Amino acid sequence: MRREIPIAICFLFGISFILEYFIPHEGVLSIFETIRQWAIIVIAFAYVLGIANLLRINYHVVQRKQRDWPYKIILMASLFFMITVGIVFDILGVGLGGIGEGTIFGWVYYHAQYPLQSTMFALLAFFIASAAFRAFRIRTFQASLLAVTALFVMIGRVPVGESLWAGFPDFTEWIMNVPQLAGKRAIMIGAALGAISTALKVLTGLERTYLGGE
Amino acid sequence: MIIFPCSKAPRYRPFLRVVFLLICILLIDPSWSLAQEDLTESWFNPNRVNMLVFLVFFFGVIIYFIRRAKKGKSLFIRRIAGLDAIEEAVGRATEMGRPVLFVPGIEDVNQIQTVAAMIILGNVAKMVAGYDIPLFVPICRPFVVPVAEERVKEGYASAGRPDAYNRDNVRYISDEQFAYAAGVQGIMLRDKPMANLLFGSFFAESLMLAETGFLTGAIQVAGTANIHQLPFFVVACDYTIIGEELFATSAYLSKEPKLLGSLKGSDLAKAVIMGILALGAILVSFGVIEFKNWFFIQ
Amino acid sequence: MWETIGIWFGAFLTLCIFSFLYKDNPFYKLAEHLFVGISAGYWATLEYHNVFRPNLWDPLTREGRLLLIVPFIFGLLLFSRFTKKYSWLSRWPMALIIGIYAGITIVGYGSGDLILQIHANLLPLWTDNWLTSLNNILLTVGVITGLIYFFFSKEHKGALGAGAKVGIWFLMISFGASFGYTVMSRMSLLIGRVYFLLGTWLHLLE
Amino acid sequence: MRKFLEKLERLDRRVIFIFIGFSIALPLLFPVYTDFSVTAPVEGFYNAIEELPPGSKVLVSCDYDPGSMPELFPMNIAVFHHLLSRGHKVIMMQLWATGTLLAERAMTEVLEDFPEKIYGEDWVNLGFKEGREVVMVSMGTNIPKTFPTDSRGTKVEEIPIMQGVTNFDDVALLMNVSGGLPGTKEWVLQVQSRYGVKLGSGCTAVSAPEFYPYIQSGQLVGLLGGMKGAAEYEKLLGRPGTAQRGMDAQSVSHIVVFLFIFIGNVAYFAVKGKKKRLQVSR
Repeated sequence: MRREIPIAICFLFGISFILEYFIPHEGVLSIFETIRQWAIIVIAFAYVLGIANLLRINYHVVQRKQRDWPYKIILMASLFFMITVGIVFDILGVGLGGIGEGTIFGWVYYHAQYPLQSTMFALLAFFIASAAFRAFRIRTFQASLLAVTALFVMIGRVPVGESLWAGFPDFTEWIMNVPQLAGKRAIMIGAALGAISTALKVLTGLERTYLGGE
Repeated sequence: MIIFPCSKAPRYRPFLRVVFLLICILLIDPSWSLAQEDLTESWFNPNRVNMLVFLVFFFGVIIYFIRRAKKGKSLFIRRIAGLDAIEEAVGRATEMGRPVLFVPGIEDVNQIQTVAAMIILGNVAKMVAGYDIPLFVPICRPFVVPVAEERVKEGYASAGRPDAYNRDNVRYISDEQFAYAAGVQGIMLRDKPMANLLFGSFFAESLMLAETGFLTGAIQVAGTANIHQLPFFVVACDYTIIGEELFATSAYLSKEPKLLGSLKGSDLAKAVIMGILALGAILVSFGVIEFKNWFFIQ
Repeated sequence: MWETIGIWFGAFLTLCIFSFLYKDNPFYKLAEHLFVGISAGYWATLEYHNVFRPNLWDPLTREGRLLLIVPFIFGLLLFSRFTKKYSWLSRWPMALIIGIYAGITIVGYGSGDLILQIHANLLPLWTDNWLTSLNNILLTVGVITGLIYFFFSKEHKGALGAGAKVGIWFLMISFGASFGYTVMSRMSLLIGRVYFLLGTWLHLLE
Repeated sequence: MRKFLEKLERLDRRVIFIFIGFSIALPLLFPVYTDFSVTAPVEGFYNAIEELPPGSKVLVSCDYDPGSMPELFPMNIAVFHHLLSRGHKVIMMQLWATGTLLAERAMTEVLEDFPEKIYGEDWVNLGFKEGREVVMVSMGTNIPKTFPTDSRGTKVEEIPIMQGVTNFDDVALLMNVSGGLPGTKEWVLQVQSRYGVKLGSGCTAVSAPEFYPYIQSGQLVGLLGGMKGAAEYEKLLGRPGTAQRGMDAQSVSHIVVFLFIFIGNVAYFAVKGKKKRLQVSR
């Protein structure tokens, strides 16, 4: 019982999205439309669950005074701060509450979240350069194919490549449009088959790891 | 029975109840009414018959192969060359008496790549068990820890050395991507493992790990289905298992019907697709385009 | 005034993150945790304003669309996993989400990544233009041999082995292109940050 | 020499970091503005907008966040500018929660050039919606039900621009600014191949190679790949922005990485003898 119902739910909702593709009947479509509206709501709750989980894990760390616990307090405080200025202030009608430009929420986004996140990703520029210098080794024929393509693309896609050789952009586009594309398409077809077979096993209940242990 | 996994009639009851409930609810909702204008009466979209044919065929072969595998019929899968690479790397570590490091990616335990990594981990544990060298398994997601522990324990036991299992070697490092990468890099630099095996779902940390491993002179074998990370593994590792090969490896090792069946099903589909591509290209070259047009979806 | 304070604050946080390049340190940790907290809070707030209110609460309470109670309950059931006794109930909404994504995957990948890709790859092998012919031959050979590499039911020997070998060449070229583009992407991200530090913060760029 | 090369191989990564920092900062400080040409996928993107009759409704889904902003924000601005300057109507939406304010800011910047454009008539922001692909397919049957209100809380039925917009048949073009998942791939699979909408994509350079098959198959009308794609688009529009400004730094940093790979390999093969590597053939 505890296993069958979830499997039935999984099957029903999943199959509805497949049937919807084949059946253009308006009446049927409006049933599916309702299901989609539901899905959006449940999925939104799933994200809230993720945030609740984050809080729970960090609360435990603080409670047990595990490694880096003071930082976890900062994490939770900033989370609550955003919710307070974004939701609570909005409900209470406090000035500068709510979301959007010109609110406290917006200010924190532009001047904290935005620099933080974009800098986190900018770190990767340094790491990729270091890896290029210290670990990019052309040891086999296959690696040399990879390397030569990478170098052509890297130089051919930037303005300096074009000033070295006027045909560079066209040549790079050819690499991208022919040999590169063939490789990507083979991977794409293989991956699509894999994804569909996994999804099929989930729908039919052959694959139930998502149910977890009893 | 094929579609629905409950075998005895009473077991259908909860399912039917849910269906009944859904229908009832749909009928009372005010936003939903049958009296909508512009009723498209058709019950099937004929433009999509190619999709239907494909799905029916593909579902059929997968179910067929899974059932065959369940019945114990042997399904041939070629040995993936990557397994030899793993064996050789572990062998080298045992010769030198240096540790083996296994990194199972940074995704959670319910992700298919992590599952494949766990199967390979069990196999590696079996190889390592006979020699007194440590097998380090640093982990990014808490829920992966018990599964990894179980796998390593099983591997040691099946090699007849349950005593060699050391619980401290399977450790949780951090949920944060870069903090995890830094932790694994620490192990690489401190404990100097001779074989680094990186299997699972990797993201931006892949190149950090592969680079550090390269510098410590370890033999590295990697495998991931995250295509965007493969270039970094190919250049910095000694051998790379590419994309689907990861799943084929886990199916080969585990012999589990579910995995074997869908792999064989996909293989058959691939063979058909290759045939279509070759035949279609020739037909189109001769000016016959009806065949090609059949693969268009409107 | 607040704008200026904001820019200085942003610059401070930027430098905190960059300090990781020297080594892991408390400033980096502070910034990292701040980032996780703020983005989770941001996310939660948006779910409230953009989904919970317009798609659930307002239609339910103001328009009387009672049917929406169903997804509401399903959503709440997710939280049952925080209890020991009722955690099994959270499988229902999980099953719903997973089922939907499975259905969507089957249709989307089947049409967009399989059938339409096959359709696009059925190309004439000889045409009036030699370059087009060459390209079409390369595309056909590349995709077929690439698929051979991912074919596991036969040993890669003889013709199949040769095919797989050619296939891996195409795959490697494809990885090379990805490598080049990834370098491009990462450098752009750094350009963005340096632009902020030198331009917006220090006013060194005209 | 050998010793030097060995040392080079063991170079502290922080030295490499400094090199990269300078290779970006110096060209930004002293730009030379190297010229470049426009590639076919960018032209396709540009033409798709040009060919529309004025007053067409275009849906722009801005699915990115600050993590890929340097590449995508200039594109976002350019797309809005292009659409408004051609007299089209912009319906914007987001599938990434943490990027909502960026899309809004892009529009604010563009509106400085078009003070006459009115919210609700010339453009509207439907805001963020959770559910990734589900939102996409849901819009396929009913946009007003998926987005009952805009980002400001106004009911969609009361917004002039949204009159007569029920599903994808009612928009002339779909433009996606894509930072990852969900993004262009999902739009192609769930919307383009299902409803046959014309779709253009501006994406990060990381994902651009993956989308080339979609251009060849006609599933995408055009593609802006990374900051270079954005710069080419800015050039076509004749409106230089931050992407074009960054191109010199992009050139120099690529040359530096090229040299790194070259020197690294020279050093490696010069001192290779002592390292024994794995020998497994595929």
